[in-house]
Amino acid sequence: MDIFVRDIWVIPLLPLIALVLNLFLIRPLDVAYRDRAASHAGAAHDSHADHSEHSSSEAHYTAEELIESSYVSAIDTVDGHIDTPAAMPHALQTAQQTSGGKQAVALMRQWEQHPEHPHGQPTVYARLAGFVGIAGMFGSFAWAIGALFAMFGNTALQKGITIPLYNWLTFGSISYHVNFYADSLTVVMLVVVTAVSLLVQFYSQEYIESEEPRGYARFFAWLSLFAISMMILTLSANFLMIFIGWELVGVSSYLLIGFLGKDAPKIDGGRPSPSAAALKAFVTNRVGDFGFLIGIMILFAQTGTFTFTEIPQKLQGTDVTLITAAMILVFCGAVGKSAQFPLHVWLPDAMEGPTPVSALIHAATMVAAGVYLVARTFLLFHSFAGPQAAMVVAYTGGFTALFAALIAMVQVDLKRVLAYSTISQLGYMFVGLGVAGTDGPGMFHLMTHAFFKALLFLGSGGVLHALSGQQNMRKMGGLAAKIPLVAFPVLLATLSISGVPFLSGFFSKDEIIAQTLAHGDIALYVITVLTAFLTAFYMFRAWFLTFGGKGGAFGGLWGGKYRGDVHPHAPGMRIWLPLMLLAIPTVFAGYWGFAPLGGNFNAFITGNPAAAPFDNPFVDPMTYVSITLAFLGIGIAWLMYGMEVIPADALTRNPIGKGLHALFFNKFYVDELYMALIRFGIFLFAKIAVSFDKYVIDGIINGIGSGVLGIGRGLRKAETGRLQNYGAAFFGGALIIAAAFIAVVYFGK
Amino acid sequence: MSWLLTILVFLPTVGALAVMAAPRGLSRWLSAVFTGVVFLLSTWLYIGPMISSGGNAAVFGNVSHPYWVDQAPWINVAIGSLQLKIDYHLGADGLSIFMLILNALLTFLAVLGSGNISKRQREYMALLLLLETGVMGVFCAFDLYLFWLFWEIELIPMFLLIAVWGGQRREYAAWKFVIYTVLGSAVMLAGILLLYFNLGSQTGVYSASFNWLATHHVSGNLTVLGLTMSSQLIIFLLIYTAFAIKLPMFPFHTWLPDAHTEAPTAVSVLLAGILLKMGAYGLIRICVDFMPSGAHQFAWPLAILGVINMVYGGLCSLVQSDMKKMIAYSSVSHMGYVILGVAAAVGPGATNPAFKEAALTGAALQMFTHGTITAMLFFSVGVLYDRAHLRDINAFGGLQAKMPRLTWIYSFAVLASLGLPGLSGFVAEYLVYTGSFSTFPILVGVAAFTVIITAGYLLWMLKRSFFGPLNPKWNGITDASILEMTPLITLAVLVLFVGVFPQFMINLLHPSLNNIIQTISGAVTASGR
Amino acid sequence: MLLTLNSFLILGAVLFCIGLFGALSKRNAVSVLMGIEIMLNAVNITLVAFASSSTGTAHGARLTGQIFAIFIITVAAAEAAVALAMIIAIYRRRNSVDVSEINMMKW
Amino acid sequence: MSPTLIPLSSNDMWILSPEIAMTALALLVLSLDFLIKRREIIAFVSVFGLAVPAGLLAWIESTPNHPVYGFYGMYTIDNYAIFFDFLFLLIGAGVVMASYDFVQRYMRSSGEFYALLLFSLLGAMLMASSRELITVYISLELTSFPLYVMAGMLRKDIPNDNASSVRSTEASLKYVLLGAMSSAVLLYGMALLYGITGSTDLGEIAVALQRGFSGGPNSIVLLVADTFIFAGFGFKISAVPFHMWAPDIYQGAPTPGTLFFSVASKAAGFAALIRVFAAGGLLNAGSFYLWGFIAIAAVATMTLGNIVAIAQSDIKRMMAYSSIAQAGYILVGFTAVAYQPSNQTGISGMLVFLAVYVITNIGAFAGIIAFANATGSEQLRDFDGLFRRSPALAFGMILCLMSLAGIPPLAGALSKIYIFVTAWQEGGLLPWIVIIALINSVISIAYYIGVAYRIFVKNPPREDRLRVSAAISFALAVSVAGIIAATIFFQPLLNFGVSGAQALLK
Repeated sequence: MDIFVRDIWVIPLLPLIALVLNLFLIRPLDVAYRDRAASHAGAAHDSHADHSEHSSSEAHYTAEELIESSYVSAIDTVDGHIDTPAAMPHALQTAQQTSGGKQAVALMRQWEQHPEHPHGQPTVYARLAGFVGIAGMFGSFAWAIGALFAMFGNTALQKGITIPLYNWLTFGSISYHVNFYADSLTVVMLVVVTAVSLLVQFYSQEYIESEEPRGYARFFAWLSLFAISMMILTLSANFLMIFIGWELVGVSSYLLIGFLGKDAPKIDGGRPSPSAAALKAFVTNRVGDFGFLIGIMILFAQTGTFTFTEIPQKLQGTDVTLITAAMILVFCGAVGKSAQFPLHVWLPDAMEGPTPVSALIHAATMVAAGVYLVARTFLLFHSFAGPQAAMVVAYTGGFTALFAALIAMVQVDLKRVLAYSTISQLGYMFVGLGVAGTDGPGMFHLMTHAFFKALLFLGSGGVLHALSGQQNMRKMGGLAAKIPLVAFPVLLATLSISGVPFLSGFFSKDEIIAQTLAHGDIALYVITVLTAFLTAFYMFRAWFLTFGGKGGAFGGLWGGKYRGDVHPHAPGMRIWLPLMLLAIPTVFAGYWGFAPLGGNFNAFITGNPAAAPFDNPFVDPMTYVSITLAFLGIGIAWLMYGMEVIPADALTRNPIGKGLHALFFNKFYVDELYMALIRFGIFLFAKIAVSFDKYVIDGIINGIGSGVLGIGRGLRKAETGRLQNYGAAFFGGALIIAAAFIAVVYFGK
Repeated sequence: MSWLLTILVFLPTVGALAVMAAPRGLSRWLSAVFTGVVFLLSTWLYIGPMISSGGNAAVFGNVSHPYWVDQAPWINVAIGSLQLKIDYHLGADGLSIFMLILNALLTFLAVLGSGNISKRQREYMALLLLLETGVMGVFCAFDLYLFWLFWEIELIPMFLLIAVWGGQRREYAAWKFVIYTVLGSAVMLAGILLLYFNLGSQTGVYSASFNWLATHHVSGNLTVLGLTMSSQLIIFLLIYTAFAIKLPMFPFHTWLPDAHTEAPTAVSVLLAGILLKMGAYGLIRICVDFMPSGAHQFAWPLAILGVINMVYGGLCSLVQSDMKKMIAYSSVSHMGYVILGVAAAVGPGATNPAFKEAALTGAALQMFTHGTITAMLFFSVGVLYDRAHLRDINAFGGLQAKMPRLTWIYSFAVLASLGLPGLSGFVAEYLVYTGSFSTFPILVGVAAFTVIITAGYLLWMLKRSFFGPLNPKWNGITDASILEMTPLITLAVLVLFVGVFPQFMINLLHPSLNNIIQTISGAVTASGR
Repeated sequence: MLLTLNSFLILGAVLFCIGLFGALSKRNAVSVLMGIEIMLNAVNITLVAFASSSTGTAHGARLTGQIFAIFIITVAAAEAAVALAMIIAIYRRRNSVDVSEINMMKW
Repeated sequence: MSPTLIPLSSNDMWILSPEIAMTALALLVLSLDFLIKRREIIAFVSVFGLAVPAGLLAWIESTPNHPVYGFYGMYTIDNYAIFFDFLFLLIGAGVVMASYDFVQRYMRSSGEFYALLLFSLLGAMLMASSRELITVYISLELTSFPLYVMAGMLRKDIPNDNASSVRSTEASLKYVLLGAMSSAVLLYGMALLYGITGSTDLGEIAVALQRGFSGGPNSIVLLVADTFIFAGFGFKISAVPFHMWAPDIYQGAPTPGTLFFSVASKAAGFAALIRVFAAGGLLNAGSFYLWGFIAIAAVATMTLGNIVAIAQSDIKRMMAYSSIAQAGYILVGFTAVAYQPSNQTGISGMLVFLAVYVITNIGAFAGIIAFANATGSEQLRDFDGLFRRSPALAFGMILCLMSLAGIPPLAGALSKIYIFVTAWQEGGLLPWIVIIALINSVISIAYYIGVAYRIFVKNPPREDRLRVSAAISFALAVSVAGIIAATIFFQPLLNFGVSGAQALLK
């Protein structure tokens, strides 16, 4: 069994193979095949279509591109408006010929949002790409499971082994190694990553098929790339590797967020384009990386090594303040990647990516990387740095948890609610890492959260799929009856995240709340409990708005009035099956940390069999406080949105409520603040710099140039053309020189 | 004499003459053949020693004992109090080989990538070849006077290339380039003379040969305008001025955006890929190695200027609307890494010389990295420009739909440029950061801000031009052709390879750079600072 | 008053200055030429004065200045010939020998 | 010692033989002009006739222990003189070749022009060899008179420019009058020098000055003499402020004449200047402050030349300022000589620089003449796009201009480095002068490359091919080959210059 750990490099290798195959073999084939098909279709189009002789070939080409493949049998145009798909190409042509680009674009947009937009089908090669990606992922998942089982009961392995790969660089006594490191923490993380990745890839087959069939193969390639990056990050043995993984993850995320290269329909005018969201995500992450990098450099400069296992030995005797500063800077990276306040702004926008991506990256895995980083360097935070470092972690997490929960309460976009909920839950994890004596509670919540949040996102993806991309919860309602196979697992996950007992979320969240008390930090306790209440409320608000509503079964819990205008269509097996599979850990994963049943997650994750298991939550009276609050939250949501006995605007009618609502709804205006900072800070500086170049430096250079030329033009006039002037200059010059010569010789001394 | 270096330097000149003599239709092929042959020969610089030594990287030697040497007496005069000796002394150690191969490769690719040049193609190709001669000479001259002579050869070809084949403001850009460059080389000559005669009078041996200069350093003070400074510092500053202009270092950088923007694609590639490296190479090879204690004294200002370069260039890039100008300013920013790395290598502190070597290696690698990656960026923009005749970032939009190949490779270049791990840019930047930090913690902290700005402007540009909805104006735009993709893919493979296996490059550089580090630490210890 | 060397030298210098003034102020090219001739003759006076007062012991030292002067006279004659030829040439082309008008080429 | 007539020995004739041959050649050409109508024969004789004095020179030079002095020390044929003599012969050949077509087209009798040229060269050769003030003066005038005439020899207007012959006459008149004025000043200086030293022999003057005399080295008369002599030669070499004639006369004279002025007159002026000042010991005058004035003159000369050259629109006028600037660079070398009179270094720098300057300038002017022959224009703007009308001509011209600008690795750059090195190594304030000179080189780039820019970059006014005759192509090719050869084989040239310098200061 040890082989699963010793050769753990297999895990990233398999997706790597899939990536290379997809990128360099299958995708080119796919493209070539499509091109051929397109030209075929173009020919067919030519013969069928009855367009006039004089239509330019370019316009024809454009129209053809826009409909992806031939879909034309008849022409039925109503000027500038499209009623049937068949009318589209001709309408476009007309628009192109008559009024140029603008109208064509408008039509194109309109066309893309048309319910009968022909998405086409991925080619056989594209499907192959999907299979290859999934196969690779499945291999990795199986290997990770193998590694997990190899670790069970093997304390030596749990403590970790280094798997050297190769030497990247060496200078004298310092080395930059490319090494893997596997311990229980790694393996848990890997299992989460591979499991969620596998299911998401499986799910994506159907999802992407309808969203962007042309990018099918590319999408799977990027998913594999992401998986590899995440595995490198997880398996890294040193700060160099983790930074490499860190950045690669950022890039994969960038590529995947921006994957849908078109604008989605606006909701309340507030949604950015995917490419803008991708940009924002990457740059915000870079802000965190900036701190992370400096933190790494401080540690490296102090110890001369990047290796996690060596740093503690070499840090002995180093100034604690310096280490504290370094660790806080390292935590900056985590703040960026895990979307904690103040760098949380990218995550809600990242929801513009395809929903499977949101589930995989922006809920379950990548955003957990920050948590993983702190867990990985837990020893440094708690044993080497001053207490301030852990405090910063805990309070950042706590504040963010509450902050995001407040925003989540009032959002109307389904995915945004989930995004803020993710931010909030990540805050919990940091609280756990900040206050607990081990990285157990934080990692435990990471694991459980990964499953139920992935489930929630995939569920929301199912909804979006059913509603052709509609994300506004006001246009939903009662969907549980229409898509029960999606609704049921989502309900389980919603219960889990709300902290309903016996579900995984309950165990992990409650452990963290308990740790804040154990740590004696009342403020954090209040924050976390309050957040638990809010979580239950907003999650069920979302549930009722989406799946339930007045008139549904069980008092509006299941089904109800549908407010949308798109006819929901039931998703296929490839969508609901992963949901069902994810429901399993959503329910049961929590028992790994449930001591009465023998679960001792803490011992496993720390590699220390003697480590005390998490306390049995049902013994601790304080637990019932949070359970009560959770049910209270659910209850209020039920009353407001399920049964609608309390009007939804009950609290926002008064000015204070209205103001708060606006504040929450606008995310505390953080985005606006940042935009202002960028515009009046960075861009102002940039413009000053450019002006400095243009006016000062170039001014000097050009000034010298024109000055010399000017002097030349002036001196030129001295040549008057009169020989007597020349003679005068000659004699005058000679006399002056003679006089000066005499003066210098006689008076110079 | 091994003749290989001589052939490498002058074969392009022969090529230029051949191109001028041959019929017009042949010029492109002929120049491709010549640059191709030069490139193949240049790889022997690496392969040859590797074979002969059985793979021992130490064989490349250092500045005092380079592996490749071509030497012949040229000028030697002793009259009155003057002793002047200028040898035709070419040499190549790891650092030189590195740059020579890069130059040969990029020139070759530039010739391949000049398919769009239809105006006066013959002259264009001849000038490219002439340019290659000059740059080759710079990278393997092992006599300071000879170095200076080669340094200026590049001037005229580059001037004409910009002035004839450039864009709208080519005249202004070309002249600015010339003024800056000539000013720099004049000051450098003053520095060289000062070094030569000072060292000569101190040691009694008048020689400008690199192996002499690397082992004997000027000492003592000089009084200039009533200001007494150490001789090394003065000489360093004089010679460095030329390199600072070439690098380019703030505040001598304003020629670059203009030159880059106006130059034709392949010339921009060479400007960024090679000509800027002449400055970096000179800084490492000459300024640091021959005036170690001068460099040491100037380390702080140098580091500050490097950081200014990084941040300032980045900020300027942020607000450019011209794609090439943005890349040009990004060059300014990226070359700041070189300056910072070198400053850290010569700077105070850092008890462990390994850090300094890491920083210096980072700086040297940044030369390669920036050369290849910026070349990719320029080639990509060139492809776009050839079709659209526009470079305004905002004028495009959604090109991804029409140009998937170009988008793919351009994104690759952009990601490499912003330091994506696994690509060579990361290696260099990471080495510079981690190596420099122990010397200049605060400055490096400020410099690290660049990682954010870089990501910002590059990705923002990508977003505006390539992603998002397609601007219908470009409905008819076609994707990059295979010929256009060739240089891009070649470079991409290289960037990826070095990113994953940097040790390959480091082996080549290590003997040279390690020797420099030892020189520095020796000098610093001797001066008691 | 005894005529010393200095007297002749001063005469030469004054004559030189007079010639110079003439050469620089007269507008007629022939007058300018005459001014120059006066300058040359001032040099001759100086040379001869030096020669006659020379105490030089070298071979023919006392004669040198006079020989020099004779050469100068000869050369000056040739010079005048050339200059006058040019003046005539310019007069033919422009009907004027006013030197202040001869400024086609300037700047 | 009683004055006894010592007969001239065969030695004297031997060392004078090149000049005698030169005289014969000039006379032959002059008489051929009467006898033969075929001009190519005259030109042919002029060029190949130069082989006789050259052969004699080479013979003398290769003879071991050949006599060095003759005519009672008045005349010498040391390595310094040989260096210049060869240079002058080279100039003769180059100018005749370059001027062949021009002379044939625009001048009434080509024999006259060549004869004058040869006489002028004869004067220049004598100038390099004379060690006595009277001889210097006579040879100076022998050099100058033909120049005055040559300046005015353009009798037919060149096409497209119907004022060219008037300008030529004007140039000639200006030249002769200003030349005469400068001679007067020079003579006055010489007279004063003779007065205080009692001799016109440079060797005896040096001895006298060294021995001391009334007033000592700081005597006002000596200072004035120094200044006036410098002014007189400064006119020849067009040093500021004695340069003002140059642009007008360069512009007005027929282009071959301009070429000849720019090289022969300048080289001869320097030959005499160095000889008089170095061999005559004048540099020791004025408590060695002389070097400072020379330095100022050098700086002023090159700066003014370069800056005003930028603003020119006529290429000959631009070349005039260019030649002024080049004289400034040579004066930097002379500053070094003045700074340390016992050091031959600076002189060697000047010689080498002059040689390269001569070769290069012949090439550049050959290009200008060729262009003028083909288009009838000498305006800078007409050079636009020359590269497309005649690539070879354009290439040659660009190469020569780049060499003049001192762009490496051409010989011009090497000689410039060398002359700067000779100044730099003297120390003191001289490095500053060199730095100013370097800045000047930068400024000079503007107009040299400016011409190259026009030639290569700009669009030609019309797309015809220019026809360039064989003779001038040959001159240009020889010049280009000379530049390249001087680059590669710089060392022999250097050795030649060094031996010349060493001969001057034993």
